[in-house]
Amino acid sequence: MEEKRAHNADTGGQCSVLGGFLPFGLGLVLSLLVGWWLSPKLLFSEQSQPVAFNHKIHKEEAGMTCSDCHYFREDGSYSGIPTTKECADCHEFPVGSSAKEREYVNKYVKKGQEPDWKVYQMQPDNVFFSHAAHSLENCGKCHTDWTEKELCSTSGCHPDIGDSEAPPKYSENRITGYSASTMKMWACEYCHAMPDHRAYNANNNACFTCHK
Amino acid sequence: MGIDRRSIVKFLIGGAVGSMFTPTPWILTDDISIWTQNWPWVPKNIKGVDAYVPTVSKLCPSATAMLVRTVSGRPVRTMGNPEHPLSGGKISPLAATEVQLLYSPSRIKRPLRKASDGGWKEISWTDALALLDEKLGFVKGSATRLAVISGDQTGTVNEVLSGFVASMGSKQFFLMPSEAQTLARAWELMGGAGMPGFETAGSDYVLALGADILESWGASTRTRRAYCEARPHGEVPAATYAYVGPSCTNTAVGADIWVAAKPGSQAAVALGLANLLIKAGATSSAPDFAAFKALAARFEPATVAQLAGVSEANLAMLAEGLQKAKAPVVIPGSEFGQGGSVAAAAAGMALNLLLGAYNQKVGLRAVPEFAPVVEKAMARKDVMANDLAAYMQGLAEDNKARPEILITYEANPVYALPGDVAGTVAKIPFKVAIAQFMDETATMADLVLPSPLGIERYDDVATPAGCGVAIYCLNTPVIDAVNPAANIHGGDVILGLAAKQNANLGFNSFKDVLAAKAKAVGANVADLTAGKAFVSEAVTGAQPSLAAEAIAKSLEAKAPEGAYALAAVNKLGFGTATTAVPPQNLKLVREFELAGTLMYVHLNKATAAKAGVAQGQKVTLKAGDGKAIPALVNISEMVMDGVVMAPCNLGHTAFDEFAKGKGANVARLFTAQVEPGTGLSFWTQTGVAIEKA
Amino acid sequence: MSGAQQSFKILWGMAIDLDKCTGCGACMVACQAENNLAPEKDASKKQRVMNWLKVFELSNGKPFPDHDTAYLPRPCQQCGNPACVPVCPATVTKKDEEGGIISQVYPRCFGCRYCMAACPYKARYFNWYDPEWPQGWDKTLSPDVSVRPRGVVEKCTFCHHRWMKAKDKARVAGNDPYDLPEGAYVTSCTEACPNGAIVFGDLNNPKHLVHKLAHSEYAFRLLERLGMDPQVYYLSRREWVRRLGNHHLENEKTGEFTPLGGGHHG
Amino acid sequence: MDKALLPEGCPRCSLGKFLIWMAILGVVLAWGGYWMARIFLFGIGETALDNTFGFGLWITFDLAVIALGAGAFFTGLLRYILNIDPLKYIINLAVIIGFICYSGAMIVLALDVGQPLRSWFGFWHANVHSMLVEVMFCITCYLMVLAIEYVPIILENRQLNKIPFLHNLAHNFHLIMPLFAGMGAFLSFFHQGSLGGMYGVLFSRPYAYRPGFFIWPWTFFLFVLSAVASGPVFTMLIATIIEKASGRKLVDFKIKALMGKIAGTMLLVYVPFKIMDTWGWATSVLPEMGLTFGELFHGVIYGQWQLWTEIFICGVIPMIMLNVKSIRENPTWLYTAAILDCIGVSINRYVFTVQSLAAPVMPFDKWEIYIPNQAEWAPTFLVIAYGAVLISLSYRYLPIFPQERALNAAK
Repeated sequence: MEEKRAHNADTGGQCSVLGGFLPFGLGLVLSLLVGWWLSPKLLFSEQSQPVAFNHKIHKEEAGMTCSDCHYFREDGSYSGIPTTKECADCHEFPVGSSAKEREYVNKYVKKGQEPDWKVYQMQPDNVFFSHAAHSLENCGKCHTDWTEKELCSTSGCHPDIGDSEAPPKYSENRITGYSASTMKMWACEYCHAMPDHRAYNANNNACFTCHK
Repeated sequence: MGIDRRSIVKFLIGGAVGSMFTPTPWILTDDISIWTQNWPWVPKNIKGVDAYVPTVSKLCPSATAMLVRTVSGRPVRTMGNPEHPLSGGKISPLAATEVQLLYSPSRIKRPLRKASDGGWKEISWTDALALLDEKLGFVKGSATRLAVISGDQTGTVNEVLSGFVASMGSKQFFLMPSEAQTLARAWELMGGAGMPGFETAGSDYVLALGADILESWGASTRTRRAYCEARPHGEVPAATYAYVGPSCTNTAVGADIWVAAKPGSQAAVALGLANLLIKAGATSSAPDFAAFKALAARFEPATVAQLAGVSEANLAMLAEGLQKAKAPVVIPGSEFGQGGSVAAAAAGMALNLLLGAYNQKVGLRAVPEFAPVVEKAMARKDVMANDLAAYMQGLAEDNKARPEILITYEANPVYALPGDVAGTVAKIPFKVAIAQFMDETATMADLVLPSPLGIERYDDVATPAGCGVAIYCLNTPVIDAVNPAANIHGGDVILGLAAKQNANLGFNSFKDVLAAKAKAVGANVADLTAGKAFVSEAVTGAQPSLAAEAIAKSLEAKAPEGAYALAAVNKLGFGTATTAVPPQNLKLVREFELAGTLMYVHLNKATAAKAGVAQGQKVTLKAGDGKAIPALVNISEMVMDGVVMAPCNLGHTAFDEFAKGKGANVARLFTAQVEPGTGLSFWTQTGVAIEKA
Repeated sequence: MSGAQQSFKILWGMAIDLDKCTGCGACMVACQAENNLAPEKDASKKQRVMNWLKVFELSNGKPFPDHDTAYLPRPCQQCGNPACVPVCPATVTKKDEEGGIISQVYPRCFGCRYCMAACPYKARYFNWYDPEWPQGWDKTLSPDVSVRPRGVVEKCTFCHHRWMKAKDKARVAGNDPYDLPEGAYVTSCTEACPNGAIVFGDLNNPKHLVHKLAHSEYAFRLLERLGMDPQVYYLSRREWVRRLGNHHLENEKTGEFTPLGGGHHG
Repeated sequence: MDKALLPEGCPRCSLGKFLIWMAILGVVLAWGGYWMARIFLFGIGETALDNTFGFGLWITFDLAVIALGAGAFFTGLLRYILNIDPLKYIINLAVIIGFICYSGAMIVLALDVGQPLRSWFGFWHANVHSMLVEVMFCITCYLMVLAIEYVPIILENRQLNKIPFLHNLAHNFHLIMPLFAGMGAFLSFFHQGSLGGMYGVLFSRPYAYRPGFFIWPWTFFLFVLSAVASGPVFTMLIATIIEKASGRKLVDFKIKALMGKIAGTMLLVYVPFKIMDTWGWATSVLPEMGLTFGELFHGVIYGQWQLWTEIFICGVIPMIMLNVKSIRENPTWLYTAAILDCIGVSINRYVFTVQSLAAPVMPFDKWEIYIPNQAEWAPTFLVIAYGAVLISLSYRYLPIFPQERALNAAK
């Protein structure tokens, strides 16, 4: 073994440049491929929402507004996704004729169960997000041209699905369990650390502003 | 050229270099750190809608009124109910953990039958009740073959239980010994009407004679609100609080004055004070004032100093304080909330009468009783006259006929009664425990019926012991029972059994009993259901006597034997006999209260020197023959000379890994004796020997 | 430090009347329930037990009958010049938010415990193991406070989440979230104490009681002479208690000293 | 068997004997590895550390080995920058010991943090005010420097050196070594200092707190000085241990005495400063905090004897011994002084870690006791065994002692 190694060392200089570089190059290219293309695919799992909720129908045909479902409670908390009980106010029995609605009514309303909604922007437990603080009343003081819809998707907060007919796919990081579109801290800081914002709330980039 | 080692190395190096130029290693590093931030085995927050539902604690003797915070119906914690007179928004250390106790490892989840091998067999409610019904059939009509013990001190369930016992032909319905019983018996001797209560709100001089009023005595959360109101932050207090007792209890710490007195010496101190007050001109229109005066005259300060260990100066100071006060109140009680002397209670109440603090806004008040609703129920007076400690002693000595069936309702006599009653209980052929937790008594039972927690059920709380006003509160289930198979109220169990035994109590369900009670109280049922309390500040009755004769006779009781006097202390934080130390509350146990499985007993330096023991030394406390507990010594100047202080509610042999085997049960050392003149057992005086282990 | 301490318009603080505390422990239990602390089976290993709020027993050191006892509840003191903040290597703990509550961001803490070494109040606790609850008990956990895994340091946050909620409530009601009336935000221990020994509020707001109490002649702060400027004030009419809050040389009068203050590296 | 790998002209024990020795170390490594695995799996709750003693045996050990490993940077500094040429005979060993000490400390540190998978947060989210950040950056960088310094020593292995590329590489490394020695000295100076600073800045810990110069507490400088005053003799002691174990002369005694002289000179600087510091602390810092000197000591395990042992028996005495030529040149006395010196610096690191934390700060608090348990001892011994493995392998296969052949030929 020792001799073989010595031999290789001696003849090393005579190896063709290509031969010397080939394995290295192969490794390089392969790792680049894995790193840029394969691993992001492997890292995330794609899932569908349990219910094929149609925002558009609710807005256009039922004439509902966003705050009919997504509203503030008196204690300052935010309702987020309506509960089955709230949905059942209209959907105790199927309203329309779609099979999907019937399925929803049978599967959830009748059994009194909550669908296992996948929240695109679900933040982990250590994050406290105040919807009340991020209202048009606050942000709109300066951003006078913003609509509520724009506000909700600023900095990538929420995917703009207010007019969608079917919920987009949800992809989840297999290691962290986070949604692929979960905002990372830097995205929050896009606004929070902005020097222009300091005048309005000097401490709005403090740790405890968002962490619990 | 084959694939040699060198090409592989090159390939790997190439791969390593390449991967450095992809996001993968960095993303993975980050993701792995995020993984550690959300480990799947660490519980996650469950979001929902907040609600705060009112109720009153059935577990805590303080009867603290609470709000249960629920999140989308899921109970999260209890907090004080600001709208309620039994809380004022505050909470006791025991009530504060009530939601968590729903999931206590020692909770009983379904009916259990003791198997022949001593293990437990889960059985259905139907089978359990059928079995019990069958057994009850054999004891019906007998005055001695059925005994029922209730651990509930404030609920109408006692009417159901005693009504059932009565319809079965027995009178053997007992409450677990408590302050309420001592006070009731004393009040009866004094000829008082209703129930004696003590109002401290608005008082400028509160004297607690033994009673740990700021910790475990009576509706302490309510008492502590009055204490708080009288002492604005950073200002001179508007009321002086004085505590008389052998150790520096929590009440003594909160009080302005702590006067050390031997355990169980409340009667002597009260009579000594009465002597000084009468000398200073205090009088009473009580029929037996002359006899009382003569009795009190026997208690000159020097005598009191000898009997109670209270210095003459201190006695004079207390008397002066009471005398000068505009609205004084004297609250007598046992140092650990049970086994107190009736004579001492009477003497303490007599002081209030001497001070004119009777049926005023502040002081001793005759609080009206709420009318009973279960017709066959025993009168409160009769229930209070039933002396459980004496009954058990009678059984132990074979002086009393042994019952065939013993039913305990949320009571743990095996742990809590003085001495060792396990052997006596074991001899009872059929024992039924209606219990929430697997306590010592349930462990010995042949049949265990699970009871829901107060926040899971309909129940009520009527005027806690010693409360200065009449209060009635209704509990409705705050949440769905966490154990569906443990969701039948003991009241309903008994009503069902009564019906089967043709001993109809006039109600189909316990809920109906409560509805009738609410009506009888005269309260607005809707308000009660919404969590509001019914409060009546009315007082009742005419001039009571001073019970001079009974007190005088009680002095014939023998002094305790043993080199040192034992002072037990009861802290709500350590739980009760029926809850043991709740898991969270275990953290309240201080460093020099428990070390592993051994608890500390506390004695001062002088006493320790006399006993020849040192800090941390292992000792055995012995009281009489065979009664001994192991402990470690803590030298603490919070105890008077010649006294050993020990905490109650440690040393459970049942329950869970949080409570089991932590310390020793001080109740083992107590010896109950029937008090001459009053006829009720007391065990506040126990002499112990300290032996080095 | 290196640089001026941040100054805040709002300074949440406590005034605890030690003459009113009887040591019952209601505050400690209320704290555990509010902040998702797991129970511990062997609570007699006191150096391992986690209590964000701990009640200490104080003695005047005299023998019976001259002995006197006081109980001292110790939450995090939320120091103005904290010892823990500058030492943290990963910027986990900071005093950078209006209100002056010292933050602790669990997902960033990697458990070096340098902050614990720095804190003289022993107010910081380390998760020696993953928290464990008896079966089902985890369903009672509050959604307001994240559950900490093993290996991170935690401490009292003055129930900071309650402030967040109070601010949101004010916002939705159209009120100024930075001008809360007294009582709109109190800690769980303040709320629980049956003796009302704890008063909580904005030390900078003259409308709040704590503002007045902090200037009481009976007020003192723990280890004040070390210069950490705590936001927790204690009150006692007993001189020995006030003296026991700070180290005093025999020749020094109670409360007379020059605060030391940090101001070194970091 | 492995003869071809051994340094030329340097006989070594048989492979079998060597493997037995390795197996013995392997047992220790397995014991330590078992506890390390437990700690990674279940957390550091396995240790005897608690909320009072967040730092314990491991931090003491880290600080001590880093101080004793200071021989590497200081010898390098003297050899390459100040051109004290004779030190070339021991510099290789100094580098190896330095590498072992620092990498060993890193192993222990990885165990000691609650969340090892996040330990890079100290770099990524660094708080520049924290002395610990300074320590982390410097130690990591210096460990890299030591690794780079170790590489040419490895490349000098008889077989590796035959490869022309590696031979040239090693040679070129040697040429740039002064650069690394300089970097190492700079980095090392700072982290030795910041390790001391870590304690000195704790203005809430009366036992540790020291005011100082500008932003640096006195402990910053004292830790640097005590490290350079003990590192060289530690290297020299290890050389002696290898000599005793192998039965071969490896370093000329003159060099050892020189190392002793270097340490002695540094002690001459350190010890007076340490005494002044202690004096100033007792008479000025403590009274300002409302404390007296006596209050900072307690009972036997936290008694004043440790302070006096550290300063006098393990400070003043070795200082005198190492500076008196006749004593220094007597092997027995030299080794005795060196051992005292090393014990002294270890006591110093221990009391700054454990006693600082044990001393109650709240006046109503009490002294706590800390006794390390198996979970802490095992990984500590693992690191020692790991060091022994590395030294054994290096000694066996690398020509780390330039004088070895000459010294043994003369015999």
